[in-house]
Amino acid sequence: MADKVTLAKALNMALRKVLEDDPKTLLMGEDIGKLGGVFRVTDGLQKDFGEHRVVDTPLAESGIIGTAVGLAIRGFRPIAEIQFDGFVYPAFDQIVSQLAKMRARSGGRVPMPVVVRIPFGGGIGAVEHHSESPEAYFAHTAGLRVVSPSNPVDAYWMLQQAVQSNDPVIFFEPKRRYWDKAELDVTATPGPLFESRVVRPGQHCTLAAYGPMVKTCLEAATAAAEDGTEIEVIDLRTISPLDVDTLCASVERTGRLVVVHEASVFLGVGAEVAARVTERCFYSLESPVIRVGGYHTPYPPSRVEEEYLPDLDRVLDGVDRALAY
Amino acid sequence: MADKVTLAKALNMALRKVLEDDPKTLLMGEDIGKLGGVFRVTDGLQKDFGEHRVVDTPLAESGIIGTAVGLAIRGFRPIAEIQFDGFVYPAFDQIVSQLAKMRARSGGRVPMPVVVRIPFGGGIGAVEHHSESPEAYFAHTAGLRVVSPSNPVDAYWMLQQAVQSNDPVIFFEPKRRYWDKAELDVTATPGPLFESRVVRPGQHCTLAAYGPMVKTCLEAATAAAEDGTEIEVIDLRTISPLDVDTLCASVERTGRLVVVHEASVFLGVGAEVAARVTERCFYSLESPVIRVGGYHTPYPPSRVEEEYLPDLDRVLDGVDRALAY
Amino acid sequence: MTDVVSHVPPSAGQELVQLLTPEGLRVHRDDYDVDLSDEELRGLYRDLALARRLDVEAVALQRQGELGLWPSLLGQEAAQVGSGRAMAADDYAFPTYREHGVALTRDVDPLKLLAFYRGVTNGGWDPNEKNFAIYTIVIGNQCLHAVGYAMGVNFDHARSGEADESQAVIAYFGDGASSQGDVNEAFIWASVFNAPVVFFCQNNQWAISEPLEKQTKIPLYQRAQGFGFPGLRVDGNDVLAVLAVTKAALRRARQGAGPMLIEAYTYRMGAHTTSDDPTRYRLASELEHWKLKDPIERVRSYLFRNEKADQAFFDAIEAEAEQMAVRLRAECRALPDPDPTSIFDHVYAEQHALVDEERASMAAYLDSFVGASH
Amino acid sequence: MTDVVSHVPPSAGQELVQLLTPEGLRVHRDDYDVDLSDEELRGLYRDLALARRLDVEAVALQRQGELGLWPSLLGQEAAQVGSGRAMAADDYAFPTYREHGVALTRDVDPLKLLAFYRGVTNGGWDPNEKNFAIYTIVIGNQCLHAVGYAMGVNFDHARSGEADESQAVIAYFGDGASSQGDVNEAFIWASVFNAPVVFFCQNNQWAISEPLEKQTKIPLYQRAQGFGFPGLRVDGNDVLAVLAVTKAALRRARQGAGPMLIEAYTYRMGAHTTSDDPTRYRLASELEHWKLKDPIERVRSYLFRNEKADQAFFDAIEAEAEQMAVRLRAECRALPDPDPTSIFDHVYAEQHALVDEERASMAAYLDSFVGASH
Ligand SMILES: Cc1ncc(C[n+]2csc(CCOP(=O)(O)OP(=O)(O)O)c2C)c(N)n1
Ligand SMILES: Cc1ncc(C[n+]2csc(CCOP(=O)(O)OP(=O)(O)O)c2C)c(N)n1
Ligand SMILES: [Mg+2]
Ligand SMILES: [Mg+2]
Repeated sequence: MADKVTLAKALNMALRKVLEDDPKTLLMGEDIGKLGGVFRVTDGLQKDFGEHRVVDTPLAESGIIGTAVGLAIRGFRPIAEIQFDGFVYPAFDQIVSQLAKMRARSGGRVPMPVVVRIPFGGGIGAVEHHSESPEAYFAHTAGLRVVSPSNPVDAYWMLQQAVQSNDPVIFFEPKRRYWDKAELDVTATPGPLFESRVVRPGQHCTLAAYGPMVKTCLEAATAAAEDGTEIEVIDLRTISPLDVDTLCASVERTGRLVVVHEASVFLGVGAEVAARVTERCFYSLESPVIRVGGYHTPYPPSRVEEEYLPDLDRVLDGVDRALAY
Repeated sequence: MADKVTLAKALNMALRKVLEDDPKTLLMGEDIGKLGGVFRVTDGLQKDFGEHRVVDTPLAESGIIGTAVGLAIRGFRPIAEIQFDGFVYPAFDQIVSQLAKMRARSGGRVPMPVVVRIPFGGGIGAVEHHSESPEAYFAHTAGLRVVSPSNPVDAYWMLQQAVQSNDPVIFFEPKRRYWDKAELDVTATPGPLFESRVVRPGQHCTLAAYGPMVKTCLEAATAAAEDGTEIEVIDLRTISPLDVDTLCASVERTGRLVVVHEASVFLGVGAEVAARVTERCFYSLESPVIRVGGYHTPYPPSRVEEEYLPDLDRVLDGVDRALAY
Repeated sequence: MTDVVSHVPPSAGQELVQLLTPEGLRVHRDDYDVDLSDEELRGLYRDLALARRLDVEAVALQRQGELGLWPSLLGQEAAQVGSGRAMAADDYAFPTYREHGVALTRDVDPLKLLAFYRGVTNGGWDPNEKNFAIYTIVIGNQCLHAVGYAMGVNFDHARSGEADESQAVIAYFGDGASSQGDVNEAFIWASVFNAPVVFFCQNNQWAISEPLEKQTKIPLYQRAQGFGFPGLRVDGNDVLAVLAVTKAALRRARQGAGPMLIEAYTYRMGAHTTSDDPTRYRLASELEHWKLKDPIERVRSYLFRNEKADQAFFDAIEAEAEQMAVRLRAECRALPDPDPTSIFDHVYAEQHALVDEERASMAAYLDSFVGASH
Repeated sequence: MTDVVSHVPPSAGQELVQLLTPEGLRVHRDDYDVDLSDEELRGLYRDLALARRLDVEAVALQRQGELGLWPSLLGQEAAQVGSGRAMAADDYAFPTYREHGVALTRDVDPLKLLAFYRGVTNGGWDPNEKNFAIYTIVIGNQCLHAVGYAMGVNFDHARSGEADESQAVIAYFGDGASSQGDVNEAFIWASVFNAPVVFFCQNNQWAISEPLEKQTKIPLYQRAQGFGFPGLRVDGNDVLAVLAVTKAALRRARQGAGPMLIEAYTYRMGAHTTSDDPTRYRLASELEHWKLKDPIERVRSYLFRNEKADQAFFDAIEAEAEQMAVRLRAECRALPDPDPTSIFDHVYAEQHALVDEERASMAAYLDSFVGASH
């Protein structure tokens, strides 16, 4: 019988598993030891694996990624935690110039099996810099892979798969879904990491999202179904590379695509989805790809974040706009 | 009579002008003093304006932008130079978290009239990290404005306008065009900074580019004209905000759009152009927006950069693909 | 630039500068001291008490759901009030997110601090009115801003030819922050540009769950040695000592002698923020130890024992603090949520096509609901 | 972790460690010294001469258009050879972009260095074969890699329970780099994790056009004091002194005593790179002054005067260097440009849909020309 676990707990179980299975893995980050991370994702791991496998680091994100690169050169498989989305930027140089490029620069001789875990997105009433959605920066960067699970089961498997990948993976954890629960069967066999998944079939319009917005989209689809609109929901799961095949297969059936994320629409991941799907499925599209997302503003103060974030109504508004064509 | 000046010289003249006109302006960066910058854009300025107006800084990009923010809080209008595109990343945090957000965070009380000059792009046979096109990172960041001149005349006016703007402007200088010459009439009246410009009219297809690729596109249009294809070329000039009106007006005439840049296509500026124009001009487009750009790889070693960079042939190939619909 | 170099700390030293013991005994020193009237001393006590009362109220408001978060300053009142009161009116402070006590000394209405942590604004006050920058959450960023501002002071002098005493700047940061690249770059820039800036590190022994030894193997004030300017450790729970050393450091900076690092040795007596649970990572006994060094209690003892204040004074302060709390509670609860379209208002100083378009689209979307409910 | 703490530098000091004067006179010291056979001494001379000859050849190749760029090591041969030869076989070096002399000591074929600057590869050699990382252009990045690697050495020990002498790591960087956040973070991490890493700073007095005083007001080796580990200045033009202090620092690191900073005081006798024009920013007299301290000439004098080498030896080395140059010239010219589609080969370790698609599209596009020219 599968137990119900939260997304945070599923990640914790995945980390425990990789620490057990591969002595070359190690966790590093701020407050991940005794505290177990501010979201408790690493709860209990330092106690069980020691300070050399679960490493509380100085307060310096460039240091975290820079030393992870050095550890990877030595053959380790570091799993770095960035405490919040808004604090990854001090590490941007090491990520873009080194982590992403090292393998190519070295002619394939030095792989970078590093996972960078980043709790991301808003909706938890946090203070500024704690609700950002910086995934587009990383998706635009060649050499990185970018994924985001939307639910506890994916969280469990995708994190392990990310650790097993020999490429650097930026792993975006939907922080406002950390407490969502689902049954987790740890004996199951997961599908491939870099594939999107149709999580609800439908014929009138495709709705694509990742991470925290998948749940919102599923709720929107449920609501729309009451009005007779059958929405197909795709959980992208992988942001870079994009699984364009799954998207196009759906769009060829539905003729319409709405893509949703919390990040600003302008040059957000939805821009690439729209451009690429439109190029591939030009004659299948009965409406332009509609993008629903954050606005071109810094993430707003939390008392107004609900208006900033796409919610069920805004998603359905997007669907309506697509269907209006 | 207007003199012929290089793009680098036009920038130098613009900097001299703003230093003369406004005592609150100052230049800061690595090697911008006696050396005049590695591209000589600041040549002679320290000699004439002194070490307090043209400031050679320690070798630390986060320091450059962080102190520029502090200077702006005090009422200065700093013009920071980042020596090469690939060295802006250490400053990414200060740019994204502070420079871009300070005005909004302070409720409009603290404007950030800072210009960040960045020579960008490839084609000069440089060693790694010296040929990057990071503009999409900044264009995705709310609070910043992003522009790029393509020729000496625009360089002269746009830089002055950027300095006059009360918003932070990331000013991308097309380094491989630094030595291009044009007649510059310093008594002319420039158009608005945040408008794109049709630089060659045509009716069969629109070709949009900015910075270094404008020249390539103009050459492509000339070549295409010989075969009877009339290409309309738009110099975007402004990347954020995009001048969607100018783009759409053209696309409504031509029905086709090809967008060109050196940066990776995946989530490059072309993605936003494609998504937005398609949404706005869905019924006018006879083909999907075609994107021609860099590949999803780190910028390659210089001996193979010509194959990486869009050139006349690849641009025309893109036009052909658009016309094939 | 002036060549007057005043009072360089003699020690840069091994010891903790202290002027008031935990027991409230006054110690006199040759190098750093203060000479305050009784009224000034009582003023400091009032500052400390108000800071603590504000903090207690804010924690309560957070518990009641009125604030999203609150980082308590409990235990750090002396470090903040002492340094804040050391500033001249036109000195400029660059705080972290915990400098509520400094904010009070800069005459920032504490309601503005509550507004920030309530989530109705990301700023709240006018930095250039109070010479107190908005709070900085991203660890270390503000240290470079402080240096830039201080460089600007020098540049303005260079332009005007003035060389008189003028403005100085304080950069606040924590023990954890000392590990950030930005903070160390700030040290370099300050030194190279001889910027009139005082780096004021509140070493409260913890960076969330990480104790000091995760950031440094040697006392933090010694970091300054590596950058060529003096560093000094002060008893951060002693408001007089903090006031004395910060005044000296600011004066020194104003006179053109460049930056200095002050490590205020103190203790975070509460949780990191209201979201934190310190029982997971530190022993209660540590707190008990530090309670004996309480920054307010020692001032009270000193004032009382030396008959510089009587019970009526303390009662009056308590009443005033209570009044402030009552006002803040009411006003905080009444703070309206921002208008949704206000998020577009200050992104840019000048017209911006995309922002205009998005503002209009949000407005139309919100209007559609208003219509629907008719 | 072992608790053996060997040989901490006594001075961390004011003076420059020197074992061979510019005139070629041998100085003996109690704290740092070397005891080398004549053959070993001649070996060092050979290293120095080959490094310089390589450099001369590379500059010439750049002038002839065979290389895109070349950062000359002229003047820094002793700093590089001395530190490179101090390493044990399984020590690991993290270079900047100028460490050609170190590369030679790590047995990296200099052709690979030329290949990098010719622009046919962004790497060139196998870092883990030579224990010599690929060149790092982004100033300072490699210092954190070095520390991470060195932390890994400790972690491996912790796992295996071993505490014997083992690997140490060298991080190379320049005087300009000392201002980067990454370098200072590296100091912090190395200290906190007691990482077996030696920070080797070649202070060649210039960062492109900026003289040392734009980066620091105090001698760079003193930076270490702020981070709690020893720092020391060595005559960077004295290969024996560099060898001695680097060996000691590496030994110390291997024995578990943690990091150390070595400032090799030297001079960039050439331009920053072949793109640079130093006449714009520095006086020729400065170069003349440093010519008197040439790192190779003093070894030659010493060997010759003390009859440790005769003219035949020097002639043989010159011939060998010339041979190397001839080979390099020919092989460099013959280096083929990479196949265009090779740019896709190593971006990812595993299959990647977009890269596959783009590779195919480039191949088809290139093929269309092949077709066209038929
Ligand atoms: C760049 C960055 N990384 C991480 C965080 C998360 N964070 C907030 S406070 C804090 C600890 C700060 O410790 P310290 O500097 O000692 O200040 P204190 O909170 O003790 O006042 C951390 C890690 C942050 N705000 N910014
Ligand atoms: C992050 C970054 N900023 C700027 C540059 C451009 N740049 C290349 S070398 C150099 C000077 C480096 O000086 P130093 O560290 O003293 O090393 P040296 O070149 O003297 O060996 C600069 C500014 C760079 N490569 N990386
Ligand atoms: Mg602290
Ligand atoms: Mg140098």
